[in-house]
Amino acid sequence: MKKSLYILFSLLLVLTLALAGCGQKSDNTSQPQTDTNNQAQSPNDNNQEEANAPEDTAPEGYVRATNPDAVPAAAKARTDTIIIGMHEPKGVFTPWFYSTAYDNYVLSMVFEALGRVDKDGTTIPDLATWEISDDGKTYTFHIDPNAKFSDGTPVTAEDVEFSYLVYLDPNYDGRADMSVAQIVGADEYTADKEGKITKVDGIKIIDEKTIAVTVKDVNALTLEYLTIAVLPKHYYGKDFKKGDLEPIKKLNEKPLGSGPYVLKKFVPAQEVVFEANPNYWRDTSPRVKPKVQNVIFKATTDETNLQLLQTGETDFEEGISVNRDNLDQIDAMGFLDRSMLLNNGYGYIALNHQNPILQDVKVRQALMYGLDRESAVYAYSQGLANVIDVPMTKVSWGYPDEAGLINYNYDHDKAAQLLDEAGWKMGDDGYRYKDGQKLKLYFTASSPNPVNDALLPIAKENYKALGIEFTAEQMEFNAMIDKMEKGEYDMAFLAVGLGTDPDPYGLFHSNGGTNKEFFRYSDPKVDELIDKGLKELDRDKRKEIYNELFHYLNEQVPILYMYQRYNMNVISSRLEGFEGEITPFYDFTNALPGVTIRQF
Amino acid sequence: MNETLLEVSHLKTYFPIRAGLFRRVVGHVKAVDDISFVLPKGRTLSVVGESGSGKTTVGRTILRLTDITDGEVKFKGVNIHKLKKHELRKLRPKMQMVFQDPYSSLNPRMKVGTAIGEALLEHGLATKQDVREKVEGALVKSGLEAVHYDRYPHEFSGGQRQRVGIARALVLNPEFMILDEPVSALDVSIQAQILNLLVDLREQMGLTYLFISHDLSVVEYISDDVAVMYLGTIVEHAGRDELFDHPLHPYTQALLSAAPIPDPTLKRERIILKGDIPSPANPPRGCRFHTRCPYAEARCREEVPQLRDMGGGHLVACHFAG
Amino acid sequence: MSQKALVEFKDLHTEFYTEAGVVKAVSGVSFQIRPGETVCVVGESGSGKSVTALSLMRLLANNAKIVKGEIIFDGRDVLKLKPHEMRRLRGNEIGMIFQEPMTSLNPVLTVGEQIMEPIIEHRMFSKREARKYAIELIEMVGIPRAHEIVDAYPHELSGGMRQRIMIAIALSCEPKLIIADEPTTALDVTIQAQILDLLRKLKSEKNVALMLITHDLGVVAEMADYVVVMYGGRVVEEGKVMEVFKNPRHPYTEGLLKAKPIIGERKERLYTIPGQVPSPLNLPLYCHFADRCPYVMPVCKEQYPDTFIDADGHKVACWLHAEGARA
Amino acid sequence: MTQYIIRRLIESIPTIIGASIIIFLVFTMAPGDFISAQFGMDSKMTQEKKEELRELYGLNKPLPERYAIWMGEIVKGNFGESYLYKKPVTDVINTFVWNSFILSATVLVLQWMAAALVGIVAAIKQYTLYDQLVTLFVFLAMSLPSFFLGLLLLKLFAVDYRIFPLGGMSSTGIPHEGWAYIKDVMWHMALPVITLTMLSIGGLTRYFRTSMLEVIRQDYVRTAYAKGLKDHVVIFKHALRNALLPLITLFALELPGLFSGAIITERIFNWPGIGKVTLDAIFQRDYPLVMGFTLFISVLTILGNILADVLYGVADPRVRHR
Amino acid sequence: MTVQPEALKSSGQNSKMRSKKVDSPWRSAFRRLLKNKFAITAFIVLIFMFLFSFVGPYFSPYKDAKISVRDQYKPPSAEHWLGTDQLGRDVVLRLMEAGQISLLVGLAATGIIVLIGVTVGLLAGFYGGWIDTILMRFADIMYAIPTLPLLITFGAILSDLKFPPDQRIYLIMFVIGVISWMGLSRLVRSQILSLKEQEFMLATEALGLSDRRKIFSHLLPNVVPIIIVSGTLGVAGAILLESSLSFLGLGVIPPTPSWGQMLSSANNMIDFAKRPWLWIPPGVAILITVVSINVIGDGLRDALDPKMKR
Repeated sequence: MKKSLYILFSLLLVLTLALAGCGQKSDNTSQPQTDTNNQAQSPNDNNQEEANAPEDTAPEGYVRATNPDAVPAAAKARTDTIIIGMHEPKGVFTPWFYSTAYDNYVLSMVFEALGRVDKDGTTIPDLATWEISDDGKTYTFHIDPNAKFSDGTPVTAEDVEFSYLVYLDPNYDGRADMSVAQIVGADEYTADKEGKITKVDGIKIIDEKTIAVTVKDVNALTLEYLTIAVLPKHYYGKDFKKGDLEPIKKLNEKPLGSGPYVLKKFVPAQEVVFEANPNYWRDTSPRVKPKVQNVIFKATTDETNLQLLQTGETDFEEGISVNRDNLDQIDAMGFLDRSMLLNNGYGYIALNHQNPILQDVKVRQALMYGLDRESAVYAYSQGLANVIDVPMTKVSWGYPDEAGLINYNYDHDKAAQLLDEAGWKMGDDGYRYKDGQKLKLYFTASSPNPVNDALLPIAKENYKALGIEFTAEQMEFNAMIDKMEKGEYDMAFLAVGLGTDPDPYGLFHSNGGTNKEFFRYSDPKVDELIDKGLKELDRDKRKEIYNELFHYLNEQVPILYMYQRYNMNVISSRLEGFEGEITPFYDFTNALPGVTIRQF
Repeated sequence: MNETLLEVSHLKTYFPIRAGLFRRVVGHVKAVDDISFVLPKGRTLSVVGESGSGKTTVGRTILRLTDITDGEVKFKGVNIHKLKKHELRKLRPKMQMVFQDPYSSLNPRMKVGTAIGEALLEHGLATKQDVREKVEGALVKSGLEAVHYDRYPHEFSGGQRQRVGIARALVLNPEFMILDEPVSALDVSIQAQILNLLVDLREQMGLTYLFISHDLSVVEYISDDVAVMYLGTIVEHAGRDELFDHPLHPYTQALLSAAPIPDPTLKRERIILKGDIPSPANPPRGCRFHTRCPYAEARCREEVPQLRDMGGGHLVACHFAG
Repeated sequence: MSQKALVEFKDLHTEFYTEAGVVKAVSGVSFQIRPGETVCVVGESGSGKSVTALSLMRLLANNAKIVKGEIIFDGRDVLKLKPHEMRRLRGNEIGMIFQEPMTSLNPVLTVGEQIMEPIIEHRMFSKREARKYAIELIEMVGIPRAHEIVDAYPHELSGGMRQRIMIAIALSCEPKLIIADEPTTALDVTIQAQILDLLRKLKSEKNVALMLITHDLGVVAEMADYVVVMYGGRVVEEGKVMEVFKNPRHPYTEGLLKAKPIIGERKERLYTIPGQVPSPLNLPLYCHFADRCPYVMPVCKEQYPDTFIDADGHKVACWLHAEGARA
Repeated sequence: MTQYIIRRLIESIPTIIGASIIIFLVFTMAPGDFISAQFGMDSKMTQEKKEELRELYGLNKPLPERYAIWMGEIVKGNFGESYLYKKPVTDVINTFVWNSFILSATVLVLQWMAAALVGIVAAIKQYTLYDQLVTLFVFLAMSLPSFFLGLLLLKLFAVDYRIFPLGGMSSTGIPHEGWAYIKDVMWHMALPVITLTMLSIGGLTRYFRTSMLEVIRQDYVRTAYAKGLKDHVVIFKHALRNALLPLITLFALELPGLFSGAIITERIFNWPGIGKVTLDAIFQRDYPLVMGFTLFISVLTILGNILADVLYGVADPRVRHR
Repeated sequence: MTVQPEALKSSGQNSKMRSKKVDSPWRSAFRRLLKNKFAITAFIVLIFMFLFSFVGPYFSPYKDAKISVRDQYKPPSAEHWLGTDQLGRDVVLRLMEAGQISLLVGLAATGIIVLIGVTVGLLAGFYGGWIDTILMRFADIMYAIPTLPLLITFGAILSDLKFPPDQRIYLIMFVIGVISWMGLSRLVRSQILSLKEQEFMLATEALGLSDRRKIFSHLLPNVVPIIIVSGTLGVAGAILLESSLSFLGLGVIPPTPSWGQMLSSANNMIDFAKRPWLWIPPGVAILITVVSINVIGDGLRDALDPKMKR
């Protein structure tokens, strides 16, 4: 018996040591390249200090590898194949029905649209050129005469019409909402479930290569709405009957488009294999015939995506989290380029404006000042995200002039003073009261979420110090959304991804989707400015309107602005041609055809 | 004759056999199939038989520990199986039972004192204050000691446990006790002690016993009357001396002859029965014993023999008896 | 006794190591079994009779140990045999029948398989020969329809038939000795009579020695040539069956015979041996029966009695039989 | 036997209906729905569009009606279309379930082999040092959370030593055919299999040990020794066969586990199994998929129960189902 | 092939009976347990874990949940024996506080499992008939539905009930309990069924005892051993389950820590490689706690079920 006792303890001890040992050893093994690369050593050695020193400037943009020759052998051996790691696509590879960003990457490989978004976020011609009538209501598209699908058939106006009709189908259950484009006759078409109406009045085929679309009202976003992807009717719509989309869904995993690649094989949750489209119809920059024959999208996870690059199993990882640890690792490996760009979106704390407490702008400002957002953001990103004071991304042309913006740096006293002004006086129990009512706020947080993990402890501490009874509850995302829909919350952390256009209708207009459903914030001035911005087609004039809007929102804080973070693509240095070709609006798939593999 | 304490008439206890798609009852194990007897106060009736004869089921059905299928059991004129649950519970102390297995008949996690006393409290026959006294009295009466009150069953030997079982029944001051093979699990030297104790208690307390056993030598010692059971029916029922001296049923004769007698000088010509006891689920037609009976004839295969009085209350169910 | 003993127990001591302490289950047992003889070992629970038999088979539990003594079987000291030699003995030269026919047969194997096993193992029969022989054996032990029964599972048979199968297994390799450990205790009287009858018949046919362990004096009287009475892990009396029954010399044997009700005697009151069967834990150093003995003398509580032999070879371990102990 | 199976199947219908109701309630009553989960934070999507989608998916109908529609279709064999994958639920399940199956099946085999071995030896050498070491190892193996054990193994064997791949099911970009493909998959399976086996081995080993210890004490094992059989014959033919009987239930109950996927392990090792898919479906409120799959597993569990009893009847001649 | 001298079953003997001490089955089980050095060691380890978690924080120089982001990820030092975490909190203190939660979750969840499982098993086994059918069918149904979906949705449903967020931890315990009682109820039921076959239960009927007495004085004490054993093992299971829930983001809410939550927040390769102080301590804490509990459970099984012993 005694012996076994001894063994129990020694085993535990050995185990503990073994675990500890592994931890230490891996410091070396995980950076096997360090000794071949002098430069890479420094970040590794100093990372402790660096990590703790707040960064003034983030190492933005495209950073080249320091030791391009260190590409792992496994990658070197793949001479005509690029492997791109990302989260798994679901296999819904038709533009009508896809729902994840990863499915969308697949779509951008295979399909082309009437127009596309340029590097700066503007919509430019792709399959077609267009002209807008003087009243701003009729858009006439001229399809490129050479355009053809990967099976060799030409792209026609009929294909375009068909592509619209699926969106407008009464049984269409995809995510896109074509009704916002306000095409003439579209609502009637959609409302008719019996299939009597087979044409949309506002969509007119003029000739084989020309199609005109008429909308009811002038809107700055109409072009964006109308420049949809074009799908071959002879493939998807062979027996198309209005109301029956099942045959189309059956082709979800077998897309056919006019894009530079064709999908060769899809293994769910594992990989999507592409081949260069042999019939690709053009070869002028930036749309060129693919230079590398094979591209594979491989499903990877956040836990191991960097390691996969390291072993050479992937050449490119979409969406590596931006934090100091990852940057250090990437730099240490030496053979990786990274493209780190500001995210086109931001994180914020939603406020429920149905709660009278939060209707007071002073309280809202106090909540801004009284929260150490810098620390929370720092803890979450290791200093690699920017605290923001306006609800707009810096990458957009709509970003306001920074002069005159209020800077809500953490200031406990100011927050306290604002609360005092708002009538919330400190009670004896350490909490503030107004008219006998306690200052209580309830935070719903989705989980798992690394921001909440960092934010909640800090908010709890900060707000307690301000005399706010702050309670937080973490729950599944859906439960949080549900509570927010029901208005059973005061604060909630959320993040938003923005489109190419700076219009913030959904978030701040009193009729905006998110606002109406969750914040219930209503300010006539905001509504007016947003409406005005949408009616204006001239960008410079719109910029002015938005400048005013965002300055106003900066002061009003209808939601608590948190941070704007970075996105990062990490690229093996054996791939050339990505530099300068990726922007927040312009993802890697745009550049892919032009990319070449550096051979060893 | 004394007053009748227990009257069993046409008692049947069947256990259904279910089979088929809907678990329909496709047959019955006829554990007890139409038996009747009368037990006068103060006498001891033994029910003797081999395994599968239904003797244990008889005991349990009389106490309504098993549901009756047909017939009636009257205890002091009251039909036990017609009583409501609470009425039955009130009657229970009057009819007690001692079980066969001294190991499983006591709750291993209960002090024997508690086990003996709990029914007293439950029936309001003792108060919390005097329960201990009464239990200790019962312990002493059963040949144990008062200090055993706080012991657990595992500290006792088999014989002592059986004494605890007797004390548990005794303490309620019953009039009638069913003793289900009370000594068959005990060593010979202990068996005698328990049998003597039972005889003594019967005399002291004027008890009436229904004694269930397979051991004829024990039965002969303790009984006034004996009923021999075979496959759910009584084949012979008589006073003890009459039965042992003049067994009329071939089965009784075989039983008596098969019992080993500890006398090596005695060289008997034994009747050795052929084959096994048939299953009570599917008893033979006609006389149930005909499959093993050395004297069986065609008639036995067809006709069920009824219990007949051969004189002096000696009942036997055999076509050829007498 | 001219014949040489087939089995000889010499001062056997077997102990069990339990939580409660060391149990001296058997301490100093010596007796003999001659070829073809039936020896009944009789005693109550805890007397060590089964442990004696299992010591011979070396089938004791892991916590048991034979601490002293010899068991000579057919000229070999069983306790010194190597495991594989011991295996040759079991089933082959010594057959064994247990008390519970319900549990002693493997429920998932047909009885045929179970009979065939030792035949194949020890007598090198082919499967087919073994099966043929198994059917013969089943017939031999008096089970009809042997061809069907050979493929039956134990649960399909009655208790008596199972015990017959156990006998068939024990006899299958024509052993020199059969140990039957309470073979009829679990059976009904009428079946018991059948089995005893069968055992007697087979024994005389095959001329095999039988070590019959029982607590039932009736069975002893019917079967035994020679009786060994055990109490508290020791032999207290042994002798020829007639001697022991006619003239029991140990107070315990005497008490046992008197305490058992006998059919036809109709005693008014049974004789009782007071007290309990002793626990094999903490047995006293003096006579184990002294605490219950009606004739107890001071010496009985001082020293364990020697064994005294009378002229007929009737042995007893009791101070009453020491020279001049009783007037 | 056939009748027995049919009866059991019929009897299981109420259970399945009950399960379907609970499954339906559990998932539909969970806060949120597919539309909120998918588009709740899509600031571009209008409330009208969301309501339209709810209408199309039938999510705004009253619960009883939704249940009736769902069950009605299932009875017709139509499990509906997954919202996430936009294809029939059965297709989605079929796509992923086999990946999970090969993982779980391998684990099952390994786990049973190891547990049998460990259990047998522990039973033979009860309370020896070996037994205790095995016990300790088993406890250690089962005492870490699955995600932690998985990550630890991943770090040690895939990141540090690079013996095994970093997850996934096959190597990307190197098309393997035939045997090479199988080898590639096996190589990828190693770590998840080790993780799952370590986690599950504990319970089974203990069961095996207990069962063997129980059996090894039985009279028939002693009989087998008394017949002079070799030790391994006694252990494997006589003891093990009987020890396995109570484990049959365990085995049959593990069958649904073959198809249900190991959610956490699959996630960590990026294994394209059904577990990951279900987790996603739960979080995304893909009702047809998650309810259909859960019902599928429930039915499998119930079938597993029936299978357990049937297998028991096959393996144990004492149990005969009629 | 155990052969016992028969009389061992009844160790009672006159001389022994006169000794004064009451040898209840509990006491003898306890004696057997004391002899199991393995289990005793585990017990001491477990006590240590309790003390560490519940008393330890009083000796810590750091205040509860003190955040200092700029001190994040400090390696172990004299100041912080096990370093600091992402928010600069002392890992030792976190470990203690997490221990409170994890141990509490284990105990409370087990309490609920035992409560439901025993009640259902007892009622079903004792009354039989349609009560049994309904209860056991319900258990079958619950058993048939996979655990994790149930947990996730139960958690979500219950979080809708305006539960005070600080007490959500109890919700987790409750949910773990509510979905894991079926095994125990089956166990209890089968035990009750076999107890009902024992003659002493027949005796309770013959003595005319009430159902209440039959259940509480006779049946319950006899199922307590299995309840204790499976309860003990349940504690270990619940601790592990909670940590898995934390991994899926369904466990306790930060800043409340649990060992599982600490582990899962260090679930990336970088923390694994560079900051072992974040995951080794909670990992080892879970490991030795769960192993200890399992060893104790195993020891209890042996002690309470003498059949398993020699």
